[in-house]
Amino acid sequence: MTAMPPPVVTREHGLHLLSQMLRIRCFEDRCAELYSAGKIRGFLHLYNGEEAVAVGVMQSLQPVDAIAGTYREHGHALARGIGMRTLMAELLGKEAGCCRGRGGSMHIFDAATRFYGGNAIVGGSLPLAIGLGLAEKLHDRKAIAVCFFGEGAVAEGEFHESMNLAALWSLPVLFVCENNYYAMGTAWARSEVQTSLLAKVAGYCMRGESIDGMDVLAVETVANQLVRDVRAQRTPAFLEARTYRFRAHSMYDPQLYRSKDEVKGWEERGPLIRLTSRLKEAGLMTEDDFQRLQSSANAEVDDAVQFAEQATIEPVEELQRFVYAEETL
Amino acid sequence: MTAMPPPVVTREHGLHLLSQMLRIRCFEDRCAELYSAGKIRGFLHLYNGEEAVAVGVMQSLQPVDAIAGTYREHGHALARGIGMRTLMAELLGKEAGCCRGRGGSMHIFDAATRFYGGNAIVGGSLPLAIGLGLAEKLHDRKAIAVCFFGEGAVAEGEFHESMNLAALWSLPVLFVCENNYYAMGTAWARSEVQTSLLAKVAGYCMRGESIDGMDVLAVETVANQLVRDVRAQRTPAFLEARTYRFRAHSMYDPQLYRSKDEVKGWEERGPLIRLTSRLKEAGLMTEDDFQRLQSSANAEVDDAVQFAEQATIEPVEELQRFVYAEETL
Amino acid sequence: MSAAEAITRRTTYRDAVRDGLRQALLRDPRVFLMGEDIGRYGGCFAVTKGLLEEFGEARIRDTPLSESAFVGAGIGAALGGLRPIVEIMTVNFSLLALDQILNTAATLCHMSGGQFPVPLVIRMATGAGRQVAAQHSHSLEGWYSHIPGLRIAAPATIDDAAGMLAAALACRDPVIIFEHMNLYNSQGELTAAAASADLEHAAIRRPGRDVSLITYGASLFKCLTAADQLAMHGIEAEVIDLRVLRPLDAKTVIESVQRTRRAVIVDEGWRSVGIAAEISARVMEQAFYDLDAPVQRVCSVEVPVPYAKHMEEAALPQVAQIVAAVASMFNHGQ
Amino acid sequence: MSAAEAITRRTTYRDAVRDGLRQALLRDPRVFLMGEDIGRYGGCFAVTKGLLEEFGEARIRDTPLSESAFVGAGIGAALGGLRPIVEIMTVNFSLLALDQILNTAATLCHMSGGQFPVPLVIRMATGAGRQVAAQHSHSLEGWYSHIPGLRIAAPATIDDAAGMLAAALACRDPVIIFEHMNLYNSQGELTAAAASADLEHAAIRRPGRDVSLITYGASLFKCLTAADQLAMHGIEAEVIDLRVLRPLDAKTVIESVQRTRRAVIVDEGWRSVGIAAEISARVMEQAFYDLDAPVQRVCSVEVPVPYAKHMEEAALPQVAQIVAAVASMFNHGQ
Ligand SMILES: Cc1ncc(C[n+]2csc(CCOP(=O)(O)OP(=O)(O)O)c2C)c(N)n1
Ligand SMILES: Cc1ncc(C[n+]2csc(CCOP(=O)(O)OP(=O)(O)O)c2C)c(N)n1
Ligand SMILES: [Mg+2]
Ligand SMILES: [Mg+2]
Repeated sequence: MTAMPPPVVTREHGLHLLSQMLRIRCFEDRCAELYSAGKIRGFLHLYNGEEAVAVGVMQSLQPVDAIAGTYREHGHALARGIGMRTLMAELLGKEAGCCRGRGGSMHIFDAATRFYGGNAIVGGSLPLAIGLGLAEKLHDRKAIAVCFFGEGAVAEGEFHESMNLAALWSLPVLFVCENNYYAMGTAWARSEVQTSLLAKVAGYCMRGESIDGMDVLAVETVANQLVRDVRAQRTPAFLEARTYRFRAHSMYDPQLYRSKDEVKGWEERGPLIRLTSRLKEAGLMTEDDFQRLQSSANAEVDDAVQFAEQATIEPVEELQRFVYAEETL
Repeated sequence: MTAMPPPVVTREHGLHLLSQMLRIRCFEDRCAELYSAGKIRGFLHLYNGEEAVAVGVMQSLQPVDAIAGTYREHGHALARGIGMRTLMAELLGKEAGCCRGRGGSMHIFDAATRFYGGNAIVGGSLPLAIGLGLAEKLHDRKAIAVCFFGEGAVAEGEFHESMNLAALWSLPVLFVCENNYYAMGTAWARSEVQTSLLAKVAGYCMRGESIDGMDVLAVETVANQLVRDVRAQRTPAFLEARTYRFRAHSMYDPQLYRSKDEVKGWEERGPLIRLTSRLKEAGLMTEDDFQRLQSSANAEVDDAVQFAEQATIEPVEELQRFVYAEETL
Repeated sequence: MSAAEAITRRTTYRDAVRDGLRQALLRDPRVFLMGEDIGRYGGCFAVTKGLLEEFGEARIRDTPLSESAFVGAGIGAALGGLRPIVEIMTVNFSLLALDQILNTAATLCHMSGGQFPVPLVIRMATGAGRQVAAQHSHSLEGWYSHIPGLRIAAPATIDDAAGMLAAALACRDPVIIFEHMNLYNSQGELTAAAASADLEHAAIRRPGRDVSLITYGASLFKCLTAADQLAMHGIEAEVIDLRVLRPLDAKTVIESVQRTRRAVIVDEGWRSVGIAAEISARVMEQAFYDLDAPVQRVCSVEVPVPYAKHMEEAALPQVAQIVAAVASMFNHGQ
Repeated sequence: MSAAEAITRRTTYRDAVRDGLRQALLRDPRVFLMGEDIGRYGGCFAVTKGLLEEFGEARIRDTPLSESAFVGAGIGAALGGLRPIVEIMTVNFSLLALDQILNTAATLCHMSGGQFPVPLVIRMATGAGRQVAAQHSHSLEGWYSHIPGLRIAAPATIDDAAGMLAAALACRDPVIIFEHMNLYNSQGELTAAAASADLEHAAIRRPGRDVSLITYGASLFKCLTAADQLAMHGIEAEVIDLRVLRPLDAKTVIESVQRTRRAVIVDEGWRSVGIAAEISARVMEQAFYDLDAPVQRVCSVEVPVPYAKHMEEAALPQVAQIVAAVASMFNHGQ
């Protein structure tokens, strides 16, 4: 999409990025199988095609930073460092899952990595991120909050309210809009009259950038600048990552709203293909390297599935635990 | 504020505009007295200082047009042609009131003039106006919907959602933002980081104008263009009228948030003073004319108060009437 | 085929709802549909599939994700003389529009002194049981029925799925129709009775003399199953489908309880301050002296509904609990 | 002067609430306030007056009109280690934030498997009686108490006005404190008991043997007046102030009813599917065999509250109705 000179990348870092994306792709594909097999249930929203966004942005984040996302958050969870075993156990509804099997695919939470979900209400995590940013500001800490959301959330009132609050109060929040051009079956241009996100962002006097979200190196570079500035200047920023979801919205979606050709066009520019050929062309990676990453991702997923399958379920007697917190402050 | 050549106005029309504004001013002042006397109760939000907006905009509207407003709507109701008697009776909680005394100051409704309130939830009438505009569009009628709201509503999610819907669907809706620079005690610049309303409006690709809302002729002229275009082109438009409320937010407000000088400065540029001196300077009105308009407004208010005082209250047995509509369709 | 002409035929709940929508669109040019993904996508539950093709974009309006604005626009459109049918994809998202529903739709007619009735129909899918976890499993229809000015319908049967919409459109009040997600695939007979579905009466779906099982929506079928099991133990349960949660047909309920002298209310909503509490209170007030045992409630456990299947099942009312509740009444009463 | 050290002194409910807020701000640097017009304006009901001057803009945060975002921000701030006290000016505007309250605040701890408690306090003014009409007169605290995961407090007395906030801040759950608008000017003694105000127990405000009047919030004073009138007729009413609507202290209620054998519930909320229904249902379930007469409810008429004074009065529960309800029980029972 935007033509920019290939950022410099070392072999090591290039392979790292690719392996992260491969892990996600491999995990998501396995989830689809497990869904067909009836082992994963409920709603399942896969991240295939969008891996470069989560992986690219996470590179600049520190353990102290706080993250909020949507129901399409497996990729973010993995890129953030939540263990694949606990993630898969969650999807299989097991007690070893990060939420004891209570959340499932749409509600991944992890206190250790400051991963605040996992929100099944479109736009619902934006105000949360404002509050997380506010906490950093009032505590006078140096962490930032990052909020991932789909372009569908932009039409919601909460987007508007949250953008204004973040800017008005100068909060260290990075808004990452994953514009995959569809909200379920509703094309972006059929939901917004102003389709330039940056024009919208101007309505809040907030710094914004729009990037090719299929190019992990581009995402990483721009996100890195924005994260640095948000952290240093304690002001919010906005990042639009133009991307595409390769699979159905969720597992129930016949995809009547887009053509096979359109999907195919985007697949050909997919983030894995893009980085793979770039690394190969630059002589930084061989086919063997690639195969090794691929099998290692597969092995990790195999292990996670095995772990999850063998894990036990939460005793039903615990149903009423945690409606209220167990200790007081 | 903005310097524009004085629009041409005839004596007749000039006096008409002035008399409309005087009626409102006089009505509002009397309301304040009646409130102190305990005859009007509940919340009372007066329109003093903002008369030019309602009066200026209403000039271009037709009886078929639909209007929605806020709790600060006496001026709009009067300018729209709702009888002063029924209005005053409403404020006194009498059955002869336009809502049988059930609505009071914040809930003026009148089917005959298509006046849809009267809404005490900030931002609450914006979606309503969208629907009224949609009805005109789907019915293929030539009417438009006009929505008055304070600048405080701009921060609400409903503003954002409604602006987008109106623009996306090309609805014949005129948004009139009465920017009186305060939402209760919150100054405009303390509630929005982007204080240019037109910059916000650009986020919805909507045509917008900002005018000196203390100059009724300017309001009338610009509103007239916008109304004409909305009506002809069936697309929405946005009008910011910069104005000021001379009185407290409601009757409970000690006004700690603004200085007496600030208020005084605005009063000196008030819509009545402005038009009066303009008409006099242009030789279109004498002091006698002015006194006549003033007394006629007073007399109308006297009559309305007398009517309202003498009117009877709704029988308490009717309390449960109209929870549901009385006839079916 | 209109509901009125219907010869009894087998269909699904989903198709019955769609049929109701089609008939409404055909019958009245003022009717239009508005909601998220009802057009191109074909509806989140495929209920509106094909309607865009048949009726066009003006009348089958896909909306952006703006629940408050498009519900409010429905109110405005109703005031402007149209007959909007607004779909909120599921009840879980309706909280975003609750201000418009409570403060405007439910209130306008009364506070305008009768000038502005709001003939608006809102449809939403409701309910749990599909492992979609805490934020997607609400059953708030009983909770909504707290609000004066609204009419709350909960069609459980195929006839009601097809027919209640016409009743909703025939009145000038805001009506919310809650369709339980788990019913869309259910099959049954669509009969001529669909044409006379009203918004007034509860229905006795199974007569019985020993205990009244009072319920609505998808729980109806759990109650019918429980009634079958109870019958094997010689207990004849009367099963009442409330159909409409507001205004409540207390008469049918009370008369049944007066006959059976015992009642169990079954509701997928959370127990406290739900519709089951209301019915228990009504029985208390109107049939206290007729009771042989205290009225019981079988409701959802008061927790956010968890994802894991065994936990979700434990959170929701099940047939065994209904049977146990009834059985305990007979033990106690004896 | 902290509630703990308080020597009994006369004050208003408004000042008692402010005192509670001040103490919290002084005690814990993580506490901050956020809401519309709480700072410069001094609070819509003058509750927060002076706090901006004392604690500064960082901790007394005026917000734009964005209920959903600033309530959600409160949740996020709580997760981030702060102890936010969010003011929603009145319950009437809280519907705009209900998605955040129900789908996030109330749900997060459970659905995250206990990882993310939400120690958030939300305060809102509630109630009718000031002729502010349909959209500004809601009493939804009973309705809110349907939601698992929330704690719902309704301080009626000066001690509770001052003391419940500390209890709310001492727990890690989302607590909503409903302050009835008509109480702000009420006067009374602030005593050392404020320091031990909890979020667990109902309180017997007047002991009596003949009937239990169960209520909360501003209606407490109507019940106390009714009890005085009943006493003149030889009926000794026990008056129970629920104080906390969720979780409900059913034990205190049930034990009282078991003693008095009669109960009337008084609630300014709409009657159907309200907290009064819940209490009636609990009594049905737990004290049915102890009752001499069916439990009654005195609630608001199910209409949007009208502006005109006589109509508003007719819509709300009044002392005469409470007295009449009690009297009717004795007539019937005899
Ligand atoms: C408030 C709300 N309304 C509707 C839905 C149903 N829904 C789930 S995902 C979705 C589309 C969201 O699209 P987008 O924000 O672009 O994210 P994407 O799925 O493309 O990642 C919709 C409408 C919801 N979850 N929440
Ligand atoms: C949703 C909502 N939040 C808060 C309030 C309380 N409130 C009433 S008027 C007002 C200020 C509104 O200011 P603005 O929109 O600028 O209108 P103005 O009063 O200046 O005409 C506030 C905060 C309300 N009525 N509705
Ligand atoms: Mg999308
Ligand atoms: Mg203003």
